[in-house]
Amino acid sequence: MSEKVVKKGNEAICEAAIRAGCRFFSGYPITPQTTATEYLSWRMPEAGGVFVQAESEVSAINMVAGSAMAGTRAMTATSGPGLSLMTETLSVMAGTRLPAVIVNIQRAGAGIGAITGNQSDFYMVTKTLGHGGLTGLVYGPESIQESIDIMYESWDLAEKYRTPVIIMTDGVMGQMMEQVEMPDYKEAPDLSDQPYVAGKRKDGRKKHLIMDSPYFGPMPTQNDNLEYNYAEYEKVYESWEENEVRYEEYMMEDAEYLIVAWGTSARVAKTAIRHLREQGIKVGLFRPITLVPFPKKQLQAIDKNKIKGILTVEMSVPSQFHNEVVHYIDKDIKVEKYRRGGGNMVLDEEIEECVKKML
Amino acid sequence: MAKVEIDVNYCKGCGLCFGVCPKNILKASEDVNAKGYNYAEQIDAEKCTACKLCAIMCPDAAISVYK
Amino acid sequence: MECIYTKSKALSAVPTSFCPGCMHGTAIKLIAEVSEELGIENDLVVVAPIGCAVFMGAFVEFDSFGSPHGRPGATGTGFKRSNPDVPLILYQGDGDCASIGLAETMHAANRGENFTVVMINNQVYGMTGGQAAPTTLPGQKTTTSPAGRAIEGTGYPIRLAELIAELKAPKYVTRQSLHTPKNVLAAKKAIKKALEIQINEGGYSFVELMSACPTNWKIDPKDAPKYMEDVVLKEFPVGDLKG
Amino acid sequence: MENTYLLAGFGGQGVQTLGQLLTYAATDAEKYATYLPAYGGEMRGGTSNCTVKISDEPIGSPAARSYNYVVVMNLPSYNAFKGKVKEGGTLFVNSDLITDAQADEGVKLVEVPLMEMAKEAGSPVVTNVVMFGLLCAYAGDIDLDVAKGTMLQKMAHKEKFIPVNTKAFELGVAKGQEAK
Repeated sequence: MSEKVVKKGNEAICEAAIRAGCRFFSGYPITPQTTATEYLSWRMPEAGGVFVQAESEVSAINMVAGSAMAGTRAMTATSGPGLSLMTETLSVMAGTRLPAVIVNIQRAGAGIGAITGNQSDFYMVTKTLGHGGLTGLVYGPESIQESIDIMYESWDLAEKYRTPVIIMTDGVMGQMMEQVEMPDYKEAPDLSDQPYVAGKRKDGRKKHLIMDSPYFGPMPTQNDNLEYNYAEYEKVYESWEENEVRYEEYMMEDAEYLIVAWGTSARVAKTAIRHLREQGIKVGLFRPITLVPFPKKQLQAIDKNKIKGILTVEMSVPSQFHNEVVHYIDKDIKVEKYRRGGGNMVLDEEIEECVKKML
Repeated sequence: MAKVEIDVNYCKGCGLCFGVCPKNILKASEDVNAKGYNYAEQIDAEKCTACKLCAIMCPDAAISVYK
Repeated sequence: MECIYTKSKALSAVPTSFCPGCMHGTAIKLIAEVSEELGIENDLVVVAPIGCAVFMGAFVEFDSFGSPHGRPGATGTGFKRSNPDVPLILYQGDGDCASIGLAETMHAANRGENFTVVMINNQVYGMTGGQAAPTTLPGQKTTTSPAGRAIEGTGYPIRLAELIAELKAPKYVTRQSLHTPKNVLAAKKAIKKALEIQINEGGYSFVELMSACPTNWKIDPKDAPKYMEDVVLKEFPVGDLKG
Repeated sequence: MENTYLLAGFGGQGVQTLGQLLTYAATDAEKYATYLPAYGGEMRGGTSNCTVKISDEPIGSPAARSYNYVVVMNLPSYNAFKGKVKEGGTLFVNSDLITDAQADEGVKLVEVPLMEMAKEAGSPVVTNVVMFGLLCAYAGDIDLDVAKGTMLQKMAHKEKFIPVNTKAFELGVAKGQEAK
């Protein structure tokens, strides 16, 4: 680990990608993502990789897929409207089981919406990647440092499970600056023998027929094989629930009230919790770090004899994360929500007020 | 001496080879192959000059030419 | 007797699933033959996107990968930039290349990506059952232009090769046809030239191949070549456009 | 101890640079700091503002409802943000552009002839360096020697800029100490 430096969120997560061995980036400028594309336009070639400014997000994600099929650690970054355009290929990548990393620097609302930070792509990314019901690993870091750390290991996970990885930051985290420590450089592995990689064929290797729909297998028909192979995919997803769930419990040991939040909302909630604790109110935070797999068991285990009330905090109107959380919470625990939309941030003072109302 | 060999399993009986044969010695068979196509067959084999035009035209790579 | 012509070893040991008289088979056969002649049959990679082109991977011995409909210009760019030494063919239909993927096609051409596009132009959407394509001829009946393609409202057939030839970056742009043995040989020469450019000096090449879709044209395969000669090639003249 | 700053002005007054300078300097002074810019779709014109937090502890929220220190460098910013000062906090106004400024009850008003001071330092563009020195001296979050070092490292890549920036910083420090 090197010394602390001050970095803008978008630049920091891109630098972490370079250090993780990413050597291909394609993107299309969109606020609040642009500083990521600008940064990698010079940083990627400097690191010996390829940068392409694509003609659209549609192209950008397809270039990433192409590079992944060349055995390269490839990524893109975008924001909501761009992610909408990418969903077709996210579906294809989930079907092909292609490892690649997509950063969604969320902005607010539907359509053009607003260009400031928000958490309103939660459903879109966690429910399924495009059409077809397949999924990928989805992370929701709360700080620039955590987004660096997650980015740094994202391809290791993507390659281990052969899956796209989505990292959900937002306009706040992308544009702000704070102190971070950058990890050392690491080498990407040689992926040329992987079944999803074409070209660089060694003597005697059989051809790779890389398809987004796994028609081949032990079954008599294509449909049966598709079903069979998707069931195999499902086992992989289920293994994530056992092995890859990540979350943080902050000041939860003696907590009587709980805030449940992710990403930027969670870090704001931490300030509120500190202030509330100073006033003698025992509040803690449960923070999902993985959005897929979602920490269902951990939420289900919240003890109704200990916790008097829960407040969910998110930057999305209508609520999304709240609805997901409520689903897993013991029905005897009262769950309230505080959320801001339209690109407005949640504020610690307002969280404090909401918690006090629950007392 | 020349001959063409038509792979009955590959031929779909499209007949694109018929019209390009300068000796007009390719035609559809009476029989059908496993897929139900009246595959192409050569008549008057002795007239074949191994010009390859039929094989070049064949979309299904069903024709081999010998000389 | 000596065998002077047979199936290329770069073709898989299964018959194609294309309809009788479909010239996808011809184009794939030519690509296989050229790969053998250039000694790249173990190196060549093909992109086989949505449309009947998607089947190609199953019928060749090359590595191949799929692409969402219209996106080979982008997937190919990502692949080739990361694997600059691997020869690459984007094997696309006209709906894929000239309609849904027009942006990807034009921008890849404009960047001068170092790969070869082979576009099969049969003037219809084949896989989905013969709907109108941007290449459909004026007055041509399809399942979505039952009264014949009307210029008013649907425009004129897009001559993609001409559009691409207008760009500065492409090194070689040509339109060939697969309707006679002579044209097939010329098409093969064009594919070979395009790959040689890609391998030797580097640069974008575009080979449009006029093909028949007898099933959706509702025409006897045997009659397709004459129709192509008399009608189709009037709208889409063959020949080199650039390079 | 955690201090919050809201810095606002028109584009070109360097408020984003000022916010970043505070963040860099706080880092050099081994404190925690966050900088959060407000951004719009337009590239030029309009007001520009950002939020800075400096703390002895890791920082949760990078934003706040109200701030210890609010700097408004033009009239639209004054109108938009004069009510954003915490009770007991301070409102700094650029008195060259904002006359008759008034602060809410419980808020201290510091009027700074920023443009005049910048000119005195030798360049009209160093208003943000003046303000940087002023805030460092006034708030006491950052050791002044450390702050000066950070400023020179970030702002004076060319030797000829060193005297102007140094003068601007020192004028700001003097004003900050006087206003305390």
